Amino acid sequence: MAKSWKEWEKPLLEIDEALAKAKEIARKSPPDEQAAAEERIAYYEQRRDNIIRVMYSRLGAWEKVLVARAETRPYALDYINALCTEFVELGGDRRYGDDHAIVGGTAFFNGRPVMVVGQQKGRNIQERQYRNFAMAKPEGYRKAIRLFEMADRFGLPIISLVDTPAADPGVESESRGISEAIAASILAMFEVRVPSVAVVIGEGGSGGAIGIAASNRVLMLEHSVYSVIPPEGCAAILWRQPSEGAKAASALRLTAQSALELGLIDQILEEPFGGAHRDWDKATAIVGEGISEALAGLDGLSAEALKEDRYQKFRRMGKIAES
Amino acid sequence: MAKSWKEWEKPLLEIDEALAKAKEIARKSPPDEQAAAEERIAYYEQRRDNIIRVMYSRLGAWEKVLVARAETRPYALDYINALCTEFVELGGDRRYGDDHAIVGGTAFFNGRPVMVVGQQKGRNIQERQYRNFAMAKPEGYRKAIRLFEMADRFGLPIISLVDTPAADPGVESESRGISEAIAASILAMFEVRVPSVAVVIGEGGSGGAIGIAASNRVLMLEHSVYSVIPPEGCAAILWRQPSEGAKAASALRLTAQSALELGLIDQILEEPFGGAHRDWDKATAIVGEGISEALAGLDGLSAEALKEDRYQKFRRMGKIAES
Amino acid sequence: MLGKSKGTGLDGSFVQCAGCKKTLFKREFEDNLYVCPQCGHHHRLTWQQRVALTFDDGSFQELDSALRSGDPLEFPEYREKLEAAMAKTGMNDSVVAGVATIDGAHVSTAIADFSFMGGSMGSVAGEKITRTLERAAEDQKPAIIFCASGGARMQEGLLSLMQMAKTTAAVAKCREAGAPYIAVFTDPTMAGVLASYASIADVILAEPKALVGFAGARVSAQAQVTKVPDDFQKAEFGERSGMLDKIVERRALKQTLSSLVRVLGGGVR
Amino acid sequence: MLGKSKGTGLDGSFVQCAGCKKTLFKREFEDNLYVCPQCGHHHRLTWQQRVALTFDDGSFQELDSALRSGDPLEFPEYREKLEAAMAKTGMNDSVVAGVATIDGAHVSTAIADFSFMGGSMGSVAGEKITRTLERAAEDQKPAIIFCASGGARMQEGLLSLMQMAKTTAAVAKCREAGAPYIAVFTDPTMAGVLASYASIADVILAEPKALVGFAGARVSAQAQVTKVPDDFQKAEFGERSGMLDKIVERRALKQTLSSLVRVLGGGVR
Ligand SMILES: [Zn+2]
Ligand SMILES: [Zn+2]
Repeated sequence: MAKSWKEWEKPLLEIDEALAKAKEIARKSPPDEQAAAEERIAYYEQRRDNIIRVMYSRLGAWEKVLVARAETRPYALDYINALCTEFVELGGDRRYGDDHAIVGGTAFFNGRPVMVVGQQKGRNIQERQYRNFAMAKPEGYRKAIRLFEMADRFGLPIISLVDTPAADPGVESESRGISEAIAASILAMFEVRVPSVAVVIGEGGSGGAIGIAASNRVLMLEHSVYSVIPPEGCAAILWRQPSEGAKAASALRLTAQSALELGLIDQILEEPFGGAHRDWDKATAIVGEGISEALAGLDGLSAEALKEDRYQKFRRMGKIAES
Repeated sequence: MAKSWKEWEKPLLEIDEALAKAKEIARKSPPDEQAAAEERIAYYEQRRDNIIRVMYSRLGAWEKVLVARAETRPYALDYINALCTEFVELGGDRRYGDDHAIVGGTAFFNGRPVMVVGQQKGRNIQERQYRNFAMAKPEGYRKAIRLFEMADRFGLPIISLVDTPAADPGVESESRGISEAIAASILAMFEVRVPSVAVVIGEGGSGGAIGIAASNRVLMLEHSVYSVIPPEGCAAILWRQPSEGAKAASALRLTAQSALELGLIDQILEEPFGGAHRDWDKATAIVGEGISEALAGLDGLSAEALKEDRYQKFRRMGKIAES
Repeated sequence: MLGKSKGTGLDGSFVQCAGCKKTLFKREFEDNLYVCPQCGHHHRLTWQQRVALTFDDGSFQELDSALRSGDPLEFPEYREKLEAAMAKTGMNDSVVAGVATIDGAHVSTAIADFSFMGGSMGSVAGEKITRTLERAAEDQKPAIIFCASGGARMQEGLLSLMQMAKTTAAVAKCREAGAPYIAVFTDPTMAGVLASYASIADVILAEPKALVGFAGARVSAQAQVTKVPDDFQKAEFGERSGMLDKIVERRALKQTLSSLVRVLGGGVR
Repeated sequence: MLGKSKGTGLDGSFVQCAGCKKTLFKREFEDNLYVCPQCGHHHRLTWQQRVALTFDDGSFQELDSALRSGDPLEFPEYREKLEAAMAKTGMNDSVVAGVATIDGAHVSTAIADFSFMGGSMGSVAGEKITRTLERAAEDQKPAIIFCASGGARMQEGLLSLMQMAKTTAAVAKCREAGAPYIAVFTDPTMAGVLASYASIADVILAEPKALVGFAGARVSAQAQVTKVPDDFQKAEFGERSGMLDKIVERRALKQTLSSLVRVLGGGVR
């Protein structure tokens, strides 16, 4: 079982490389060798597609974790930029600071005014630090609350893009009330009188995720994950071995497919062939369509109906036996 | 013109001392000298009352400032303890900290459940530091907001006791948004659907004061002051001399009497003979009665009527000419 | 949990304080509401002890007692752990819900008991908390919830996480209905419980030195090089950080709750 | 204010930047919206310049222009100062109010001009801000307020302080009516203005390096020994502290305001 994304993706990267080389050769080949070059390219492409088919047709829970965390996947701002026009990023919690792990602002989505909030990862070391690995601090959730309330005031649907390993667990976050901030953000999401849609685009990491995901509709990308605890953390507690993450991932049932079976999400958005990271254009379009449809399904509901829909949706969650 | 409270109060303190001595002598005198001793006491008491009458009948604006700041005056908690039962102090802004410059909590006032909020000065160096000289930081106003909102939720009348030189002007307060906190607190006071009464019991220091004083009824103790800027600060700006505080106090018209004339407060609560600081029992009783009457005057008003009353009250404030 | 009975000749008439480790007279310890007379350590209570110390005698009526977990994920060893916890505690899950009176005033209440799987919140605990808050909202009476939990229950996976949303939604219902909600943080109040219904109560009281925090102390310390205060993740730290209203000694808790219930429940809307 | 005209042979065709002190071509400076092309310093604008840069040509209609102060306290030298300010600026007080369109969308607006007694807020400024917000609430259209003020106007004493409450009450009216309110902090936005209607706008934009603070920098520094950051009380400090949404360069301000007006004004309630 692959421990890391790199290890797991290796066969695919190798074929990608071979394919790139074949294309380079084709570019440099004289006209009379073009046919052979093209053939070679076609061969590699077919092999690549076969590999993808094999790898992605039997993704275990742990592989889903790896894919969901892949650094090549589109992040929140990639979706926002692809799907929205006139995005005006709004910042600040009006209390303490501005948290770059959560981005948000107003925009037009399909020409309709909306409020977008998302957890934002970084692609390189500087960005990752700037974004704190998408682990939001209290001020991030308080910014989100402010935007949710603004959306409520002006009748803007709320779109949440969920992608965080967890909320920030540091001492400073604790001292400024990370727990209160998450709880208050969930509360605000239940109190708004506007439609809300959340999409788990990568990692749905426990309290950090639900803090912006208590929405009327919750969608998950096919290879995203959603979990009460990071599998490594679960393994550390249960078996005192963080390395047993794969075992824990499977026990936790953290895949989109399990979440749907358990009745905890509304829909799975199928990713492009080979995953969202292999085709951003398609991935963003798919997410856009998912949000569109979800919003359309909420159109015409009154403020009260939207609130009640949200309440009943989460009210039902849980599996209980009576003795 | 007296520069300080000590200097100004000196004649009175001297007679208080003489009176105390006379009483001590009387206590030790044999029976046959009692009559003479009593006479001496009566003499001093009369002299003291004359002095008080003279001093307090012609209090200028600056003397009002001195009296309002007197360290012997009852402070917010003194009023709360005298007027309320079952006071449960509530703390924390749920954001950053708990500010001891503002105290607040639930209690019964005349047997009626209420929310009380007040600025609290300290009587000695330790207390003054603990209370930050009643100069509230952002977390103080955010605690107040939380209590105002709680009062709103549960239908509790709000009693504010105003006594601050100013909001805390430090770098930390600035960085956590002291301006926002004050503004948001005023906003919250306009949004609540319950009756509210504010009493300026000492110093009503500019933004720091109005932050908890946007109430349906605003009362001032006879010798309290209410000002847009501390007179020393005004003098420093206008005449580059903080020592010209007396001149500025008079120009600023910061007395309760001026505030009433300008239509900015509802009522002046007459202080006991010689000021609130000379008779706490009477002072607290007078304030209690003032609050009682003010609340009674608001009884039966609907939530909307209370909000509108508050809006119209402050809406009218201002003196404008049309050209 | 409770100071352990110390096997002495006086058959259980002594206990050892979990705080200062001193040996105490059991009778004196109980009379002192399970607070060490030496060091003030507030020992954890069973839900029955909490009921006895808080509510009017005989007023507590348990509700929803039949709810039990169904091991929805077939999580390794979960069933065994549940059965062991049931056998040990006589409870069906970590939270007991019901109604009671306090100085005559009716309240809806829930009490978490740490001795059942660390007070963890799965579907059953979440459901009971939700019903407790819904009852308060419906009857417009105050809710009092005693928290004691390590957090969400891992073994029910995402179902447990969703209890955070569900219970928080129920708090929203309470707010809308104007029903006061008072939370009491007892040792420990952590993670998924703290980050949901616990932290957004109208009034939050805490017992002295109760552990109150989001992340395990180890995680927090790893995550940052910041100096960690001595009382980090203690109620005292939470109070200083503005996250709760008041630390109340156990002896004063009933009176404080009683005042709050009568004041917050006595307003005019 | 604006870069000063420099007396050269080219009769006023050069100005000096108030930031870097460099000499600039007046034409280039104006074309650059009074932002120094060398150092980026955003010079203060008169209200007329602000109107020209923000609203659709000819769409601004001034309202409430007849309001003027009556010197209610007979404050020393106030009348003289007012008259001097009127003569200098041609304004009746520090705020100009009206209605306008931005990319065709109707807004209620007020613009403070620092050149009139430091943009200070007395009864007249407070009244105009209040009416601006009331108009927005009544017509359910967005309000845009450009702030530029040293704070409350001392010379009207407690009346000025009460403008803080009055204007804040008007913000409450806007919120209730669902009318968006956008504030723009320009240099400087201070004290009684910052601590009332300015800080509680739905969206707050700021011009780069605008002074934004509660207390005079001297007071703040005296009050504490804390190290003062280099950009203390600058818009950048405010942004980092979470007190405003976005610092926007003047060249992008109209477009940003236009987007916000259309988004916030275009929701469905
Ligand atoms: Zn002990
Ligand atoms: Zn320059």
